[in-house]
Amino acid sequence: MTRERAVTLTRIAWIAGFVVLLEAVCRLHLVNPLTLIPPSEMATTLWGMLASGEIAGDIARTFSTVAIAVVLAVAIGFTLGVAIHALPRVRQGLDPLLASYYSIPTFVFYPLFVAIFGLNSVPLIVLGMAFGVPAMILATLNGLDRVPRVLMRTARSYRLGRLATLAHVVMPSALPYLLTGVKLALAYAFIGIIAGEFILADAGLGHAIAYAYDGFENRTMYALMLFVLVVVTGLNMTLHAWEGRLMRRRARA
Amino acid sequence: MAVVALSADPRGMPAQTREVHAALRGVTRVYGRLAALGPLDLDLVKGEFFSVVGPSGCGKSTLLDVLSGLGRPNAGSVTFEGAPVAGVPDGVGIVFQEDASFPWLTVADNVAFGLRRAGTDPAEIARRVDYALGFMGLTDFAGAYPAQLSGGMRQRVCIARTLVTQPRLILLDEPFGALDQQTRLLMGDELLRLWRETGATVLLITHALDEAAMLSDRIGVMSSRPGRFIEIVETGWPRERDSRIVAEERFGHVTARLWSHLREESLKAIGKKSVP
Amino acid sequence: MAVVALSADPRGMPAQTREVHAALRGVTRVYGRLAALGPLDLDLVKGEFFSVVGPSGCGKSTLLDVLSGLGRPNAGSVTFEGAPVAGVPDGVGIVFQEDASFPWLTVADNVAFGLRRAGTDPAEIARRVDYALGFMGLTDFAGAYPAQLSGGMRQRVCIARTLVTQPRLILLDEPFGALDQQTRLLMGDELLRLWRETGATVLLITHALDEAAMLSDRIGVMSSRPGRFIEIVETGWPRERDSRIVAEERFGHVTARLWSHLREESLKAIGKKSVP
Amino acid sequence: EAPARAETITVTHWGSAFYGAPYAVALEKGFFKKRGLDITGFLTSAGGGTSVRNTLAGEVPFGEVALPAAILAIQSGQPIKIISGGVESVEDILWITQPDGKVGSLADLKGKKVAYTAPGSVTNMIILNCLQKAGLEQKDLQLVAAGDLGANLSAVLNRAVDAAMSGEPLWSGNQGKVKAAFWAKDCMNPALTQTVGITTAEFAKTGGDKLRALIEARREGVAYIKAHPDEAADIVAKAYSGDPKIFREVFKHFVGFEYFGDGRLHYDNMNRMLDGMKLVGRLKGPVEWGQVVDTSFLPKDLQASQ
Amino acid sequence: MLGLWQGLHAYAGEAAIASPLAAFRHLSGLLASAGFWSHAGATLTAFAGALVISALLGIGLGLVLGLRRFAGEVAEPILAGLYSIPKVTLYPVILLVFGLGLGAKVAFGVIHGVIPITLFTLTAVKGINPVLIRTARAMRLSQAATIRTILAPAVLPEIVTGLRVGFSLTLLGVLVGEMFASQKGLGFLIVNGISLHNVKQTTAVILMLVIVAVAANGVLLWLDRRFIHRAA
Ligand SMILES: Nc1ncnc2c1ncn2[C@@H]1O[C@H](COP(=O)(O)OP(=O)(O)OP(=O)(O)O)[C@@H](O)[C@H]1O
Ligand SMILES: Nc1ncnc2c1ncn2[C@@H]1O[C@H](COP(=O)(O)OP(=O)(O)OP(=O)(O)O)[C@@H](O)[C@H]1O
Ligand SMILES: [Mg+2]
Ligand SMILES: [Mg+2]
Repeated sequence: MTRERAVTLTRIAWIAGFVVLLEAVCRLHLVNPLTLIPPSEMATTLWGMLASGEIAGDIARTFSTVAIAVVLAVAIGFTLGVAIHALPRVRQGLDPLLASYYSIPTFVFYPLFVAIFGLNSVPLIVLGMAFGVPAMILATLNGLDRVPRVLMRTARSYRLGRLATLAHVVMPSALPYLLTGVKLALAYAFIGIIAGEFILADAGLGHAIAYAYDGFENRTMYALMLFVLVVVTGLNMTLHAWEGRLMRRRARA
Repeated sequence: MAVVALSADPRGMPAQTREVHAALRGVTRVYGRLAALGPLDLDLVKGEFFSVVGPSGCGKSTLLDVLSGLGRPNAGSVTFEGAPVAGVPDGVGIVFQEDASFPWLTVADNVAFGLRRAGTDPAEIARRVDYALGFMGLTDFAGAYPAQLSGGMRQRVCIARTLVTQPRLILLDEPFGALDQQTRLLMGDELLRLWRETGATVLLITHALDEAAMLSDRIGVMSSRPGRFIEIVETGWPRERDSRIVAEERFGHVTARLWSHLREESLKAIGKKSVP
Repeated sequence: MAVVALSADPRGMPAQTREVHAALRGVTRVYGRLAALGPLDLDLVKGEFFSVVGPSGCGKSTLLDVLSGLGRPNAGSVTFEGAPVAGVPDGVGIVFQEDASFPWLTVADNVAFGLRRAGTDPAEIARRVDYALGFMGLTDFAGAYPAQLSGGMRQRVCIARTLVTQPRLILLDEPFGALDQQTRLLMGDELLRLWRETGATVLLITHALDEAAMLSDRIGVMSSRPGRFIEIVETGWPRERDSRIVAEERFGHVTARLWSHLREESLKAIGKKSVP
Repeated sequence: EAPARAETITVTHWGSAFYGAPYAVALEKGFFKKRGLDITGFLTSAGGGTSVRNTLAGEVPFGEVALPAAILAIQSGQPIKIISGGVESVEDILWITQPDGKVGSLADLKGKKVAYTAPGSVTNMIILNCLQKAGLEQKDLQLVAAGDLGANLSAVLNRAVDAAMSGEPLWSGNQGKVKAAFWAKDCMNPALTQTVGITTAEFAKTGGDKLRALIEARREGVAYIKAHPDEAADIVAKAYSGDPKIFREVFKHFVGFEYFGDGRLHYDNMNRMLDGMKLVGRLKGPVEWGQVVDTSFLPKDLQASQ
Repeated sequence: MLGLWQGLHAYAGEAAIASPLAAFRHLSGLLASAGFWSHAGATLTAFAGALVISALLGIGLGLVLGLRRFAGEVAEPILAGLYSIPKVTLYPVILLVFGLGLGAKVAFGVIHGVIPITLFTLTAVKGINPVLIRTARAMRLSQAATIRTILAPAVLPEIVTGLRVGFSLTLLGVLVGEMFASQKGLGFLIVNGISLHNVKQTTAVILMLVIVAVAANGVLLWLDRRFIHRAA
């Protein structure tokens, strides 16, 4: 426990140190204030923007898109993962594809998505799912692979049916791995959707950043970047902590 | 149920006339081109404590698979309480060699698992789980997760989980494999107590000759693969017994007898002709 | 090197006058606030086969740690061939309880590892490795990777890897833990043969009483944590012996004696007062 | 003059729009080289702000960038100056629809779904002008930002919208697949300064000769396009990996409406852009041209611009 | 796969995605043109640099953080957090630090690729079987020898896995970098294809990238299976 606290405190100290360093570098004009502004200024600008509600619409837009993309990515990825797991041959063929998938800049398919889904927020959602689905598939496969054989045999020794086995043995056993998939799907949804908004959209946080960037409104831009950073890291840390707790509960001594 | 009268014969029936609880007849099991088991006959007598020893890879777990209905024989028949076995029959409980506790459930929830799945009345579940935890010395750990327990305690959780369903035939595949010999002997004492109290039939697979010698009414010694019974040793222990028996002379005789049978078979199994 | 004349005393010296090869004096080891070992004295006589038995968690591995120089005692002194131990001394070989084979090397390369590191002449390496593989029944697997072997075979690889360096003191921490009892007894035969041929001093940690009884000149029985020697049992076996000894009556006496010492200690260790 | 080392300048939308055509011609015809410039390539990007930033970070801080981006950068305090004019017309911009599309003219816009590139962009300004002209309010129709020209075209081809913005060379290359709905010039005076040459205040002090040479080389390129539109089209087609046939078509139009300015600053055209920026809400404050521009690098005959 | 693609083409039309045949044909045309190879070369240069830097930095950092458990525990969630940042938003900062051109492209590749490689290495070192380290001590190996003969081969499988993911993400990063600011490179060809609505060009370039990425992954997977003997 004390060690855990020491780790957390050190981590906070490092982050704080970095922020202070950044602040100092900016305040001492070691970098051009037109390119980088001090963190404190980012924070106050952000506070002002949040208080005035001027970015509430963008926040709502991005978060709802992300939420839909994550839910869909997790559901689709899990279903596909379960299906692929049942078909080892398909899986062998897909193995190198799944791993190289990440090198494809998916947003180049935007015109394709528009053609298929129309000019609305669906292409953006698809963009958000593009990396999340394979991540979830891989996580599901990983989780299913690691359901100990003896637990499956235990299920049979209790005469459980297929669904009962899935619900009471397979799912709980694979949960920590599934959670890793959810975490990745969330991160990728943010990455994909904000990148998509950055390049293509007319609303949302990504667009707001791009708009500020294009208009040389550095304070706004950095404030928004800070906001995204804090939110994404916060969500990520929360899931990380939850995952850690699950894993620790299960780690064999 | 079949009642047969036989002297100790290749099917492994005891000398007196007793009720047959489960039976294998001409059972073989083949994995691809590998003959893993049999042909083999066995009659388990109702209420007896039967152990199986044999060299590694000789087909002991395969025997348990077939007997429990987890696997099917390639030839021969398996019956439990007179009915042919297909799938794990009601009344059969299995404890596996590997740790099979569910890491996401507390000890109490683990033990209650089978009863909940079967839709037993909650009050009845609580009663039985309490009893099983007490019996296995786990009461203080009811709320703990398996990861917080030692390997031996987790194995006790699995045993308790099987016992609460009150199986009439208990199959144990090297349940104490993770324990050191001394703890294993002590756990054997618990198992004996349980066997006496429930009157269940027990089939125990083990690689520890002293464990088999101390616990069993009869011990089936298997040949190297494909496994068959070379001999069935009767110990003649009283129903009331415990690990203190290892200090006795006749205990030494039983283990020596088992070892003399197994030495050659084990040498075959590890791929050596004989120790110079 | 110290030569002492003592009857069997708390330091565990044999009745006759012999050369002390390694010695612990007043050794204790503490982990945080947990007293794991000692205070404890031990004299290992040159060329003897000494086994340590004791309940789980009593500090056996800690003893090996301290004796080998992998860990330092919190108090007391450790000497090997008359010199104080700091770090693993030259001439000491260790086999761990866990599988420590290198999965990225073939069996032959695993066995040759220590010699290559020491810069031994390649022809000499080839000769010694060949011999060690043959000795351990691994010749047919020289080109295989550990992943292709069973747990027991991997453990044999580790033993061979330690042996080829021709240590004068061999420390083994439950090296046969992964094996079933029968294979373990057979591996014990190999170990005895090796011990006879090399004249090395052997310290074997084991949880199997019959293994200790069969292999050793002397057996140290440890108390539950913090571990000390309750008694040192002398077997009086001839130097020429093998696993067939288990069929003999005096073997039963030795195990019974060990068990009577350990039953209470083991009960303490698993947290029960006594079996009802 | 001593030959300079190999250098890169910034030209916005190189390869996808024609702001770069005079530079491509100047490079091919050796107009840079003969002024001692060893220009080897053109750094490009698709965004206004990105182009300005690229210019600031480039080895030779000269760029032909979108005028609004230049103004926004200056207003936020970036140390840059506008030193020359660039493309002076939006006559090539139009809205397209499917061959059987329901938008035949401005009047048909009501209730339709209409695409443009991005909020705050030139096309945003134009479409708002068009709405004013048609007497419509924003709520009378659905305006969507679809991204760049390619995305606009595919939105029409895929029937995701009723009309979308287009321009060269997509318009000339896709005639038949789409038809014109209405043109920018139907809604407003198309004489509008789209791009300007910029440099940093620092380089303005030290790199005057180079800047003058760059502007002159571009001017010569523009003149060459006017004189030999077909050859120029071929050169640009090669540089852009485009279809020469289509490019010749395009260049014929461009010559027709004086697409490329010769470098002089047209304050009327620039002011119209300011009005547009105001219309889309992008202008932060009034602009004093005097503080923003530096005409000293223009050839003498162009310095007295309108 | 091809069937799916043809189906998409049939459904979405020429304006959205080229047919497989057209894409392959266009790709072979591209491969035959000299201009294409200068683009491919530009990407390759930046990618090679980025991959080498990502690998060295990632493996080095991963080793250090894995060996220093405390530092590793401090850093791991920070790295995971950084990994999940939408990195396009960092473009202005990258430009500030690295200037234009190759530097920025490489930097963009590195910020995409280095973290997964670090995390895989870190996890591998942290998860190394402690008895192997004890064996090294029992054999009196020096620290350098321990790292060279025990640690490195033990963590190799995970490092290869990390490199596979790092390979893909580094490539993505370089391409994204090229899309923002460049005159050359496959990323430029893609944006150019998009903005000129040259669907064939876009599809062909992406096709080539997919082929290269899948092939590279296949090779790494094969190496992995062929030469790395994991514990069963
Ligand atoms: N599913 C399987 N597919 C193929 N071969 C198998 C399978 N299960 C077991 N075998 C083989 O059948 C033989 C008997 O296996 P089994 O597990 O029954 O032996 P065992 O006596 O239980 O061994 P141990 O004492 O090591 O547990 C072994 O050679 C084993 O490798
Ligand atoms: N590195 C360590 N840090 C803290 N406690 C330790 C450490 N190593 C061992 N212990 C504790 O010291 C005690 C003795 O451990 P040790 O491993 O020596 O026992 P052992 O007799 O070898 O047990 P086993 O028979 O289970 O191998 C145990 O309670 C153990 O939990
Ligand atoms: Mg088995
Ligand atoms: Mg130990």
